[in-house]
Amino acid sequence: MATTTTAPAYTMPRDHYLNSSYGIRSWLLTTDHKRIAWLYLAGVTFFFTLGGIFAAMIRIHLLVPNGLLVSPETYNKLFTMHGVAMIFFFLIPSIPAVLGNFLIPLMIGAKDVAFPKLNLLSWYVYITGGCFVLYAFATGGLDTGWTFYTPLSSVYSNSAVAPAVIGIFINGFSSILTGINFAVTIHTMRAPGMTWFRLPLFIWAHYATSIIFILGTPVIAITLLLVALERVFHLGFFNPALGGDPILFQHLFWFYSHPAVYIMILPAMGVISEIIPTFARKPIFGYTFIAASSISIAVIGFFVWAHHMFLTGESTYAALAFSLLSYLVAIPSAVKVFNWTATLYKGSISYDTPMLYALGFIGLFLIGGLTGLFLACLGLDINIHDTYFVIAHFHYIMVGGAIMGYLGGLHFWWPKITGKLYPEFLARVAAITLFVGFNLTFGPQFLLGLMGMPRRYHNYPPEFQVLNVLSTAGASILAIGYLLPMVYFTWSVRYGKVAGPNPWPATGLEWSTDSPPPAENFDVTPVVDWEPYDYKNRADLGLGTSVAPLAPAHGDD
Amino acid sequence: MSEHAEHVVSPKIYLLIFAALMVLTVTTAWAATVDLNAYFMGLNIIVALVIATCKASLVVLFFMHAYYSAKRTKLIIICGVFWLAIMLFLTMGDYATRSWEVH
Amino acid sequence: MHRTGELYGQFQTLEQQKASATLGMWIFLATEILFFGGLFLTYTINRQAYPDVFADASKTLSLPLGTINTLVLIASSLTMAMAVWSAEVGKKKLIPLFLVLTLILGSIFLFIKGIEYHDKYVEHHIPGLPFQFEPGSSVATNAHAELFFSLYFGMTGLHAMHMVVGVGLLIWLLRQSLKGRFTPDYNTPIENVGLYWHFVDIVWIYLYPLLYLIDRHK
Amino acid sequence: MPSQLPIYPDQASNFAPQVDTLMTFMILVSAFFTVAITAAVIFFFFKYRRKSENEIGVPIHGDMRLELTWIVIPLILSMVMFGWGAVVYVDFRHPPQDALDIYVVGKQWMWKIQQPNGRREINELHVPVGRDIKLILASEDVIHDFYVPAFRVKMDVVPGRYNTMWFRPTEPGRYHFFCSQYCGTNHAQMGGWVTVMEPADYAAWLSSSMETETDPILAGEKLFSEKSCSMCHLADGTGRGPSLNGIYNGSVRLADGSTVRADDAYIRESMLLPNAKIVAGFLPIMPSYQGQLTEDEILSLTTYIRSLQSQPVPAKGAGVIPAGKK
Repeated sequence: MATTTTAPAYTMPRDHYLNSSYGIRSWLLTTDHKRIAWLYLAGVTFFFTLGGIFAAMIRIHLLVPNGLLVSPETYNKLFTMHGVAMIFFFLIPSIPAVLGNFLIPLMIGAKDVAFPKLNLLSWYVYITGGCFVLYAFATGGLDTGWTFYTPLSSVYSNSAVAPAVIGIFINGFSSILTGINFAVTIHTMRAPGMTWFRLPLFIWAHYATSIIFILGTPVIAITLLLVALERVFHLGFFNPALGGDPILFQHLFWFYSHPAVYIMILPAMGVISEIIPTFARKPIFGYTFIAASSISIAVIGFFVWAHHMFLTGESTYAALAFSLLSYLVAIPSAVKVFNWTATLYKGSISYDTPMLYALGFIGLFLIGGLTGLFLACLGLDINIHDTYFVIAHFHYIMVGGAIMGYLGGLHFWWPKITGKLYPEFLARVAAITLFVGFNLTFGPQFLLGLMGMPRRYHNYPPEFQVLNVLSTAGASILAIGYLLPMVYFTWSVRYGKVAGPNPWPATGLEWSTDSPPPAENFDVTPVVDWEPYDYKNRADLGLGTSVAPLAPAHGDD
Repeated sequence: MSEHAEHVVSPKIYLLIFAALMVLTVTTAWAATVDLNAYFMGLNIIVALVIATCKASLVVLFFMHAYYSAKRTKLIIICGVFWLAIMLFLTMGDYATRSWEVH
Repeated sequence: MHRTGELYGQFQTLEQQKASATLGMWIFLATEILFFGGLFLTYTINRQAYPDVFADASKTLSLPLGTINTLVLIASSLTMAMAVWSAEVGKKKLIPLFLVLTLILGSIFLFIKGIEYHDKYVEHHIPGLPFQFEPGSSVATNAHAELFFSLYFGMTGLHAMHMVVGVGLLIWLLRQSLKGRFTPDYNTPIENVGLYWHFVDIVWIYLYPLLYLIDRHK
Repeated sequence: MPSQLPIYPDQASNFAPQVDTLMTFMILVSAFFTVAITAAVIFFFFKYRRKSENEIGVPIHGDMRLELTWIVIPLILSMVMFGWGAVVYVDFRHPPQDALDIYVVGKQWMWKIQQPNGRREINELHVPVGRDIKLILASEDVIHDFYVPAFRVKMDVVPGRYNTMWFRPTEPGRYHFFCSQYCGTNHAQMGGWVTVMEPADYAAWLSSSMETETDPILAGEKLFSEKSCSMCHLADGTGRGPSLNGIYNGSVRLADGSTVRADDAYIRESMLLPNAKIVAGFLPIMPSYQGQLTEDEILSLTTYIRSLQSQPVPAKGAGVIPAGKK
């Protein structure tokens, strides 16, 4: 692989945000968005590891039809806690709160987010919510499923539901505050010349994500609060025995929790939209379409929630409407995939690790997205709803999509965040391992679903065993794929080669400052006079001078 | 930014709005004691909500200065209300159309 | 955003700082709409299911107290708006006066709310405690009435909590204004607390007819 | 353990071929796009690999015609998917009128099933081949879901209401059914077998000796007096409530002038929320039995009321609109 042969020897900048002050207080009381990103990185890595351990136990348990490891109660707790840890405390904050926090001010040329103290407060709120949930896990666990369907959660479950839902309620405010902060920052903090249509697509994606944070999260917060009240005071909002309506709970729950899927995938799409033009060294194909598709996903995403409820007994008319609307939200996602693919055309493509993740993302997201069409299809949903098909589908979106995006982004910006390079060969190995392991784990689950294996089963009829064993085998490969980056990232902080300000090189503003950036981000306020992802007119990148472009800059051949 | 110079609303307008709000409050309390449902089923609640919306609009537009605010502010208000409407009406749509089913 | 009108490090200009604070407040209020929205939806679906019991239960609320509270809260919105106006035109002495008036009206509202809650307690209309809607009412009617009161306490309770937060903010503003911190150039805190206070007022404007005024004619 | 991995399980209902054909269509469309895009990505990946350190790509910014193409074509395809799926679903949600009604009550963690003649079974469902079967689903506690993979159909079983589903078995045999909505600790054990029988075998099985359980008609009759229903709903129509003779599945005129069919859902609602639909000529005086009847008891009462279907309808004070009257 013939990249990076004669990199000039860089030295670390003298002053940067990591050495601007020392001591635990300087981290826990920091208002620097870059350090807060590290705090979040610690938090989400913890919950990812926790959720990963639960997942590993689930897969080992399912090796044999009668279950290998644990009792039914424990199994139910494992998948519930896996879901809660992964969704509310890893996936939702992962890209926005880590990469978004670090990058949004840098990308738009600001010194910080609009409300730095609020930003720190968000982290503490997140940790507080996390503590409640960990308390629930430790004292009695949680066995309601991450969906908290009533009246199971509000009446029948014997586990620690109340602290868990209160933890998620609290955590919601972290999302809300982050959303407000990002939206305001993107509106008011842009550097001179950074017009809306010069914004990196990562910013557009986060703007769209903020819309969901702001307008969706409050609903789940109040809903879970009602569940807690119902459970503690024996009220009847969602309990049919007291006149309440369990389907109303599902409406309220999915009003947020379906758009929440877009909270997970939109930022990942933003990451991919940065990586692909950088490693193809050309402007992204159809910038406005990708930007607009982010916004339309965020908006249309709010009109589709009841496709989770086709078989609850909602009215046929509602089911028809929600199915139709669900198909509409697929279009902007398709537009993105086509545009990314088209961007590769006549590019100058390198095989660096972030690019491997990006291409892996396209493949996995494609499968995840297309199988979403199966589930939105009313006639198929009556068969595959609540089977392993659903499990496979959303893991393709959330693990194949969101986590590939998250890891791709971490690899892409790691040199900016730490100033160091990770070992490239190892990183490529990890990327490929992840891709293979992922497909082995979740590919068989599609077949399990088609064969009729329902989800959340701690044991199963013997005809499902072969595929379950295959899936568990894949999971062990997947686990190696996750452990590798944890190891070499940690190693690289200390021993990695110094990266220099712009190792790839990339065109974004964040690459025009030092790596790691100074505490104030930029020594002088940057003025933007170039279009996004423009390699041709960027003499400062030192590219393309010796090699003439292959063809005139025109669009349609 | 489209944030233009601040518009100071005079106390006279405030007093006027306040008076209107008082009148509307008394009106809605009185309207509830009249059987409007006799004319049209559900008219009572419709009248109550229309009056409430008038009052809320007055507060938003004048007390909260939305009338004089930047487009961006108006957009946020519209979004908030619109999203609430999505939630209310799509959910109520499910409930309302259940009785249309032919079994 | 506190102490003085100084420029914070992350901003380039005071205008940018003010625009950010205002925008942030409005977006926060948008989240609040959806926050209360979940309760309004729960209310709507349940009222649709049990219209008669909801009407009967609503009639046990005190119409005079509810109406007086509505008027009190609207009056407090007026005084709040006047406090903002005083800051905008630089009448430094008037700011604390109007803030105190707002504070008093807000406290009256909470006091009356407390009386109402106490009445409900006496009548055994508090869900979760031993609940009896009317002597001899059937199990189902009791349950549906309890639903109404769960929503009543949920909605007015959440609203009252917002009021309490508002009162706290007013006290803080009052201290700042007594120190003469607010000028025509720097009054974002008053303005933003004002926005919050008016929003809480609007929530009540809807709660009042939905909870107190169900079919009063019957 | 079977040696082969079938993608589809047995097809044993009218819906199975429909669902599978639709599934095959979806798989083909998806496979086409997956292969096409993956091939394009891999091809570009190698064709346009970076040739020299300083090389940059050709700055192509976009193309309106292409964008419109890949908006419009997926839109058309997805509308086809929607329409096709909708046809199957609407059919599934509307059981045929003359279907065989079987009651299914889910409770943590078992299924109680009652055949049309009152015969009861647990975690077993016997049905005749070739006949439309309508399941009336109720839950005693949490949400369950009745799922028969070989029939390709499922429906949630939601407490506090009846849901219905239907199918027409096409192949005799024994097939798994599962609970597919997570319902607590032993969710995975909450399954059983559907036995599809030849109609003659089914009829013979149905009339074979009842299991030890009490006859639901008798149980319903007992409840009918225990819960004081019989105090008002006098058979001769002279009570404070309408006579229930012949009311089951008959038309009922309501106080507001409309008519409804007294199906299971209506009878259930009349017990739980009696004031929702008042029979014309009667006062809204019946107390609600919500929270005082289990699904099992509601079912027994319904079965009893159903057994009154053939009883003589009094001329006055009947719930049902007597035959011949409009």
